[in-house]
Amino acid sequence: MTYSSFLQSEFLILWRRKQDVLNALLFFILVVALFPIGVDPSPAFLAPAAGGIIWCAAVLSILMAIEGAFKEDYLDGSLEQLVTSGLSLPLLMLLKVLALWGCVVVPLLLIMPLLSEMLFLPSTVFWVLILTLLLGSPSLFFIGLIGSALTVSLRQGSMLMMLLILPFYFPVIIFATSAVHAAQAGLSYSGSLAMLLAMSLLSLVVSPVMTAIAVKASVN
Amino acid sequence: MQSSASLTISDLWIERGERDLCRGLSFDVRPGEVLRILGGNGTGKSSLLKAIVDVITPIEGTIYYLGKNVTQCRDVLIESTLYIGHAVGVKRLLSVEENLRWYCPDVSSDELNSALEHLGLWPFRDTLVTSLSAGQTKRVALARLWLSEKTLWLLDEPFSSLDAKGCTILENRIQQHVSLGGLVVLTTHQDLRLVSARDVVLLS
Amino acid sequence: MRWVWFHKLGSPKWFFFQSKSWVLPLLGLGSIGLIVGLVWGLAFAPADYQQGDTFRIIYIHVPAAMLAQSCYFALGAAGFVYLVWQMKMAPIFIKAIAPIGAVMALIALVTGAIWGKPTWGTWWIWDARLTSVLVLFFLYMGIIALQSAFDDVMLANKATAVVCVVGLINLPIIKYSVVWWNTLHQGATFSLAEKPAMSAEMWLPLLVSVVGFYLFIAGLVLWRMQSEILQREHRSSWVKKEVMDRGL
Amino acid sequence: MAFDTFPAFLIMGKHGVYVWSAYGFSMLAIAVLTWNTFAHHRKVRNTLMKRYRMDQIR
Repeated sequence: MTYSSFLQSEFLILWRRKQDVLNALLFFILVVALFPIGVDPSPAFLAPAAGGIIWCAAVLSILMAIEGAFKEDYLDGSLEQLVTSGLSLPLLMLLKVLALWGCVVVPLLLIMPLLSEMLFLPSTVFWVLILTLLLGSPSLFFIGLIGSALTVSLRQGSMLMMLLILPFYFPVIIFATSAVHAAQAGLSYSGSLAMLLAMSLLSLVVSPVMTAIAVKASVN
Repeated sequence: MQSSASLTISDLWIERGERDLCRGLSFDVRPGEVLRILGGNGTGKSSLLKAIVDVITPIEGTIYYLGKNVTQCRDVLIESTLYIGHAVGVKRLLSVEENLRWYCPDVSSDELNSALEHLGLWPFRDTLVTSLSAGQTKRVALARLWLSEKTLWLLDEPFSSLDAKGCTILENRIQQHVSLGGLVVLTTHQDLRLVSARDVVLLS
Repeated sequence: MRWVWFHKLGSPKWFFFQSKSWVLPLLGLGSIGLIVGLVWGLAFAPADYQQGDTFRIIYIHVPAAMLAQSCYFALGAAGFVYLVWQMKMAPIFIKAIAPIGAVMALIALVTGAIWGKPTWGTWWIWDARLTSVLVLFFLYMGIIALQSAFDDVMLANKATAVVCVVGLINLPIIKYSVVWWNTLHQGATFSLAEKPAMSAEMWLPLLVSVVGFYLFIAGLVLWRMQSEILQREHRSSWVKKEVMDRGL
Repeated sequence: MAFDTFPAFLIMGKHGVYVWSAYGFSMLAIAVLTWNTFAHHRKVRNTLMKRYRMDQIR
């Protein structure tokens, strides 16, 4: 096994499981649609809340996508093969996150124009929202993958994984939505974006190592 | 392949949950030798293999490979080891050929094709593993034995779900490997017909 | 030579017999401190000129909130020690302290809410302090749930240690983000426990009560660790001797 | 003493309900925690003792 063959097969499998990604997207749109239906469909409510609604829905659907990231590999024994491949496990985990991130976030960004129209998000703020997603979502994936690796050997692990991981998502949601809010109010939002980037970089350093430890513990 | 390779396990102690699986277990495998690990269910045969490749951390014990103590740093050992566990590590959503490319990306197509033909997988090379039978899936995993040039083979129940023909093919391959100076450690309940093996029995 | 204590600390047997005689004194001293501090605060400290007698909740709210945080730092440190040195005592410590931290966070939350009612007019307010304690409470619950989800002890140890370390790294970020979010949303609210220049009559009982809380909790942690050590080491001969000698 | 009479101490200028419920809850929580610690320790010792006795008989 080499790093490139690993990455290639990851992409191939994600491509063959495109239905899962599609489901996550549909779930995302449905959650967003809950707010106008459940709370208030008027632009007066939706426009200021749009950033928050989109982010909360995005976090939930990303969690759904991450939750099963290791399940198949664990059951068919390929996780064991990764551990005994002689390649660096943290690096493999990093590649896995990158592949997953690309396959989930790109479609998410593609339907963003539609959703921002549905929620009356001002077009000037749209690009700020896209930026927050680009800068903030890597850290969601990095942190989430730790939880996914930890609970992979449990039969009912998904609920536990969400309970475990969601608190760590609070800062990302806070900074992302506040950047959108600041942009809407015409204030400077670069500070929040910088924080998002910093969190993504920090989790980039910490998460592969922790995920590797979790994977090694799970396969035994 | 290193023809002078040797693996020595001394005083190994593995624990699983609350139970001791083996304590004070010692054995060695010399080049050209097949070691068969016997023992009833739950005596720790699989765990022993996993402990050698560092998937399980033993409580005590030393592992020597090529005469060097590799207990702390298994890199040398893992580099020349081919491990096929109970779950064989074949991805369901990849085709047979893609699975082998995933594991051994560097082999030429000729080698790949001849291995597939040898194992009777040639007609299925583009089929997704999901739609193969258990025995065929096992064959896909075992195809690695033809494609990679590792010295030490650790095989957990390699004969399970193989038919008689498959067993013969596999035994021949094992025989060929050890005659070139390779090491094989395997767990099985089955009698080996073509290969002469030394037995290590684990007691509960 | 300097690291001998560290290695000894890693030995459950050594720890068990060392800590055995500490439990009762710690619990005793702790409860004395608690009673003195609380009675002093309840009955003898002067009422606050702004909040009146409600402010007496501080003597229980602040120690609990402090402990909830300290326990989390201790968890993170123990997780780190376990991941790096595989020290056997670390997971035992984590197991013992996690529920205590959760209870402390719960006390801080409930007393904070009760304090909020007469002060702000509502039971709950998305105050930075309350929100971050709420997150802390969730983190504790997650760790406890994770720990009890595994049958395999080694796996449970590793998994909780990983979460503790990740949590420790994230805790400052969570706190900072919540404070920042809070000021963004509602401007500077009146915050609990941040009284400008408390008089000595007010903070002395607080000090006593904080010390009392810490001692008492330390005793509890040691006690819980003792049960955990006995359970985990039940196959060794010294545990058998210890249990059989004590009788039922 | 910050209060003149005992009823005043209990009522605390109409804040008594809050103060006493906060203290009550906290004390209850700590008591439960302590009891749980004690009970668990006793349970561990008892189970272990039973197990050792069983082993001796066998």
